[in-house]
Amino acid sequence: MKVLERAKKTLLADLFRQMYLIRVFEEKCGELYGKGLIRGFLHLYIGQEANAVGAISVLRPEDHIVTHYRDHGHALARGLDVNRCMAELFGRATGVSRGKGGSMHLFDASRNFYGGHAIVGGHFPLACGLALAAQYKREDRVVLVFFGDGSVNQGTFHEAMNLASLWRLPVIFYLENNLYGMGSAAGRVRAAGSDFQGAGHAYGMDVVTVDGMDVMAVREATQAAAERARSGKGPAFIEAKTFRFQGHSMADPVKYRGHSEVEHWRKRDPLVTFPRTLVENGLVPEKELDRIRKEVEATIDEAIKFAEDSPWPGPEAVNEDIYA
Amino acid sequence: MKVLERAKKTLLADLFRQMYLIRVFEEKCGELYGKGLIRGFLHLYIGQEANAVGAISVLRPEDHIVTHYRDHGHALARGLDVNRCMAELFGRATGVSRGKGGSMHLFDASRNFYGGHAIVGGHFPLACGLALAAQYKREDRVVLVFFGDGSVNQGTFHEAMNLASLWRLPVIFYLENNLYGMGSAAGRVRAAGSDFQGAGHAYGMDVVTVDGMDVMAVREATQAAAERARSGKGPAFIEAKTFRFQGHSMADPVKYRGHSEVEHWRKRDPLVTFPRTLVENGLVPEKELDRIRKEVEATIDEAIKFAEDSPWPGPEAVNEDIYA
Amino acid sequence: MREALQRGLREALDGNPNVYLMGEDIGAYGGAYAITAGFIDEYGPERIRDVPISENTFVGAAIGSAIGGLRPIVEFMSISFSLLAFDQMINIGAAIRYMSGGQFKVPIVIRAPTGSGIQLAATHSHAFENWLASVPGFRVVAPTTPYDALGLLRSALAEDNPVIMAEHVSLYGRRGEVPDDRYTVPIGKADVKLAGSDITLVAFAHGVVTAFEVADKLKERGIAAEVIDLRSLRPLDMDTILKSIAKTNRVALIDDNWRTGGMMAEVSAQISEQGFDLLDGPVARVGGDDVPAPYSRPLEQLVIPDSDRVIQAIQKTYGI
Amino acid sequence: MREALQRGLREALDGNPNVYLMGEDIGAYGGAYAITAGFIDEYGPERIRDVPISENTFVGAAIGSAIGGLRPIVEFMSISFSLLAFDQMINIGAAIRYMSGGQFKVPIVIRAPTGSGIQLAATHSHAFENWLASVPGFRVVAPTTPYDALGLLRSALAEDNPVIMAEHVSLYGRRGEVPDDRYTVPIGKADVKLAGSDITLVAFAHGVVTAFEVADKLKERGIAAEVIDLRSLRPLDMDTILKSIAKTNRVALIDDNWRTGGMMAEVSAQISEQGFDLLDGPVARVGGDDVPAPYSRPLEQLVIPDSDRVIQAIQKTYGI
Ligand SMILES: Cc1ncc(C[n+]2csc(CCOP(=O)(O)OP(=O)(O)O)c2C)c(N)n1
Ligand SMILES: Cc1ncc(C[n+]2csc(CCOP(=O)(O)OP(=O)(O)O)c2C)c(N)n1
Ligand SMILES: [Mg+2]
Ligand SMILES: [Mg+2]
Repeated sequence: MKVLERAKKTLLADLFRQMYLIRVFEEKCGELYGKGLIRGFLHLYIGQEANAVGAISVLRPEDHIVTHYRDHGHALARGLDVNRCMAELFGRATGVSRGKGGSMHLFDASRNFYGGHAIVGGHFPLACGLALAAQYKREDRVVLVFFGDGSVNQGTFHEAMNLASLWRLPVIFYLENNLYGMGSAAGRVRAAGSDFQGAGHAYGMDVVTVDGMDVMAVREATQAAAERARSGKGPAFIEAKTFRFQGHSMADPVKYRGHSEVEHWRKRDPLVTFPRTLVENGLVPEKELDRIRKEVEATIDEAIKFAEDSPWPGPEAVNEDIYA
Repeated sequence: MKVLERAKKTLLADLFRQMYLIRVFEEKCGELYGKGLIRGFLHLYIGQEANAVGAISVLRPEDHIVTHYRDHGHALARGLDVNRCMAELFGRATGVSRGKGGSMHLFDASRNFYGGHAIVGGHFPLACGLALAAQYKREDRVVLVFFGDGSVNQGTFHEAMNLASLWRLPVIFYLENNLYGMGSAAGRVRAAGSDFQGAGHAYGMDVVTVDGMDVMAVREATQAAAERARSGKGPAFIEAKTFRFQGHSMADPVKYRGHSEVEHWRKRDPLVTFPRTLVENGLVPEKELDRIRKEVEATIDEAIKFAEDSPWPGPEAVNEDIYA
Repeated sequence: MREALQRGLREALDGNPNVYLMGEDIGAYGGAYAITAGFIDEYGPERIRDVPISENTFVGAAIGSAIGGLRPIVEFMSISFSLLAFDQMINIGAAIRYMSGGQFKVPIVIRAPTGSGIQLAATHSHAFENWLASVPGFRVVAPTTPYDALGLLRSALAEDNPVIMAEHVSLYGRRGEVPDDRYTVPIGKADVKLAGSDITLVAFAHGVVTAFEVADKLKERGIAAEVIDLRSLRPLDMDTILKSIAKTNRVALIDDNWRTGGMMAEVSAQISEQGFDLLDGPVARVGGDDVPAPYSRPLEQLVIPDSDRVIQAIQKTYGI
Repeated sequence: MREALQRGLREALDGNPNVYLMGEDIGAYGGAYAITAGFIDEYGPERIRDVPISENTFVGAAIGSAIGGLRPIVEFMSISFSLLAFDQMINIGAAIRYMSGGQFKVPIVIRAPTGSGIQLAATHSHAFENWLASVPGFRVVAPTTPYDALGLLRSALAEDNPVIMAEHVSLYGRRGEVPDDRYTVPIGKADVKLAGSDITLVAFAHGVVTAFEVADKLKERGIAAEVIDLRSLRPLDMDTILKSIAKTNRVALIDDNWRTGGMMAEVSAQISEQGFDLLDGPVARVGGDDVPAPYSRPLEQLVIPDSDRVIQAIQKTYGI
């Protein structure tokens, strides 16, 4: 609560706006996938919004962001153009990746947003490399890398943690522990279980655990991590406890977990709890939230229209962008 | 001392014999490499003998052993035929691997000796797989896998530790921490430094540290680890502090470490300390040790002769052993 | 094809207690392409083993267990992820028998969904079975029909060597006759899927579907194409191909994957070595574009060669 | 060749502060093949970066740093270990520019000792540059002479794309003229290393050494061979090859690596596609045996094709 009261009201409203933008974006994506307008693999971020929004909100424009295939939330929180994100999912020429990447591969160099990577664990080295470049050039930037509980079992996690810590690279490792990697509960595929408190031990790194359903808590933890990374003390590791409300991807029948577990987490839906807190504490009036909701919904409708109206990439695009 | 006194004198003499066998074998290999009779990459085990001999001496014949390219010591301690080991290094048809593997790839299925692997970290999965087979078939076997401090930074280490611990596989992870991986001091390439005490933490595994220059201490630690693994409690992890007296391989000019460090460790040479203790405590008389020395030297001379007299593999061998 | 694979896997599990399945989310989730849906309830978690996301190690462990006497069947979620496991597959799976002078057997089947066409973009669409087919120690098969999938799987399970089975993602839903008996399809035998006398079309997996479209279109113009399905990429059955070319004197090779350095480069080279005099003109090789797979549907469709592209190549080469 | 590489690396380090070297034991140890011996004293540990044994991640981090604005030169100890890093190399290094619609550049040079001949057996002797040469997004070079090594390295460092430089281990000690000026050798141009009119020999790296032996032996019999060194495996310079064949009407391809699916399969396929009418007979392709590399010296020597084997193939194919 203290944190909340200290925050500017416009900031609070904006955090809500961003989370709601992601939520509606994702819900629409689900529908559009059903209609065949979005194809390939589609992974929705519904339930995890507080992580992307909270963590990215404390970064500076010059900081770098790297994430995995469940990337819409991170992209939108980073301020990537909503129209062009939607157009990318449609595979249109106006998409952020010119239609070549699709849902799993959103990129925007102008926002220092380095993707969108679909090989689990494959983006850890990239995060280290970007941080190395910043360190080498004595630039004051940090790299924020998002990853899932399942990716911790990949060898690159170990290798990258070691490298980042050894070289004191300015990386914030942000684990979105949503308790499942596809159908595998974290504790079924990880010897030390679903709690990642000890996952940094072998690299001399402490793990800070945070409530990933609480956008303000996420902000605080990320702020501290960024300060640590910026000050040359080396990487930081945050484990956020969160949950995806829907299946892993649109192909997932979600047979591996029970209704009650989902219900339990839905009670903590940041899109329910955060606006409620704002209203109950008189920080942002319901009317203002409603105005934001309408605005966001219009934005998304417009994005869909933009995407639909956008041209397909022409045949010449096939052979472009291979070599610089 | 207590351990020593409880041990049978024939056992003590035999431990000495084995260590001395490895020492002389390795010294001769160094010479033969200089003469071009052994080629490729050659990694000597000199200084580390107490590890192979101590650890393997407590195993049962049905247990499995997997190791890396610095494998002569493990092979000889496992009782592989000395003649055929030497012949392998010469590339002869009589070699344990028919001359196809060379120094880095010694194998003997009849002794459950599964190599000899030259990709650093590449043998961890194999160890897990052999253990899985034993567990699946409800066989009472354990797998002992030797590896170096450098290999701990490889992703497969992390992946295999997790898998072994998750599935409670009967594996003994035996780390020969000789403080260097080629020219890299362990602490220069590992964030947590040259002490591996915490390396098992993230997998729920304790690390037992042992003096790798003391064959009796190695025996005790490995015995305990084997009991743990056999009892279904899952893998065990031993870190042995040890040292290679010579370069990484025959190509190594050893410019990365000082003379004094080597001298410090040479004082703890198991081929000096162990026989001294045996004699001083009246456990094995010097005369008996001398007899063993002569016998071993004759064995090695014979092995060299055997190798030299052995035929080269015939051209038909090229296309054999590819498919079963 | 899905049902045929399921039948083969069930047979294997039922017939040999040392057979087990291993892969990411093949248990409760049922597998990325639902090949093992329901298996966990029938066979339990010890035989339908979910693994952590650790490709190099789980495949390596499966190989190790094969060396230790089990008969694993491993599933990759995508052959793209096999890149992470190339070390274990090639340096141990394919080489340990040789390096040890023949002391070990590696009876493992590695199944890998492969290929493009469902808009998964550059990291999930490429086919690497041609690379694996150049590795001595492996056998590599790539079925097109449910019949072949089951028959080849049975043969793979009778082998004491590592067999890679590349399963094209766009063929899982494909239907076809599968007899009730325990037939097998030998590894190393190509199949004449359509007889013809004017031109030989060589393809595998999804390329065979394209080849049939080509044959249909050629037929309209009175040209009888013979369609050969390689089925086995290693060993390659050049005899069947050469016999066909001896008859047709023309050949077109079709492959969805990157054209440069693709499977058909080897087939083309062997044809010109062994069948130079049989040919009326050069080998017409049609491959996918040499680009990372794009997501966008029209682009992806441009990259994968279709029947028109093959027909153009045939016209250009042979003037028919 | 070692000195030429050293000179190129020093130039790069001296000329651009964003150039740094990264690899296992390239610092205090001096590199597995002593290419960077002494560099650490000159340039310090920030620019001569030793890394932990973590191939996938250190190569991936180098790629990331290139995307982030540096110009890394990475050294593998052996191209065999690159198998561990294929994921990063292919799925990010070669693909990120395309996947992102052209937003990023990846200016990285990856140097990898390759090939057999020094008895390192199956896990350290194979050449995978042909696989990498089939990946769009990469450029792949393979120098034979010190002159080419330096010239190609300079060109690689002027590229904003990932360039793989495959360095054959048996060539490091090779000597040759290297002028003092800042010449470059363009990537994508083959080199006629010996002019001749009767037969074209196409090879790269150690195969060129064999080709010269072949040419010598043919000369004794009055046959003038033209030796073409590919130098660049991607892009391939077919023009130079075809121009030569137009003159000689005969061609033999020489490669040390596994014959099946090797680099020369592609060259052969392209020759028959583009030069079918130029040839008096089939392409004579000579490759290494399709076996995991054996340690034993006589076996290893049997596996690597020597000049006699090439001459036999030429005789068999062309009767000369
Ligand atoms: C190397 C690799 N292996 C497997 C996959 C298939 N796959 C995609 S996402 C996923 C689960 C990842 O789970 P987690 O890291 O927890 O992230 P989440 O999806 O929960 O956000 C798997 C197995 C992949 N894309 N890459
Ligand atoms: C994947 C891989 N990377 C690099 C090498 C080269 N190499 C061989 S041994 C070695 C050092 C390993 O050190 P350590 O694990 O400590 O074992 P030690 O040699 O000290 O016994 C290196 C880098 C290799 N063989 N495999
Ligand atoms: Mg997860
Ligand atoms: Mg060591």
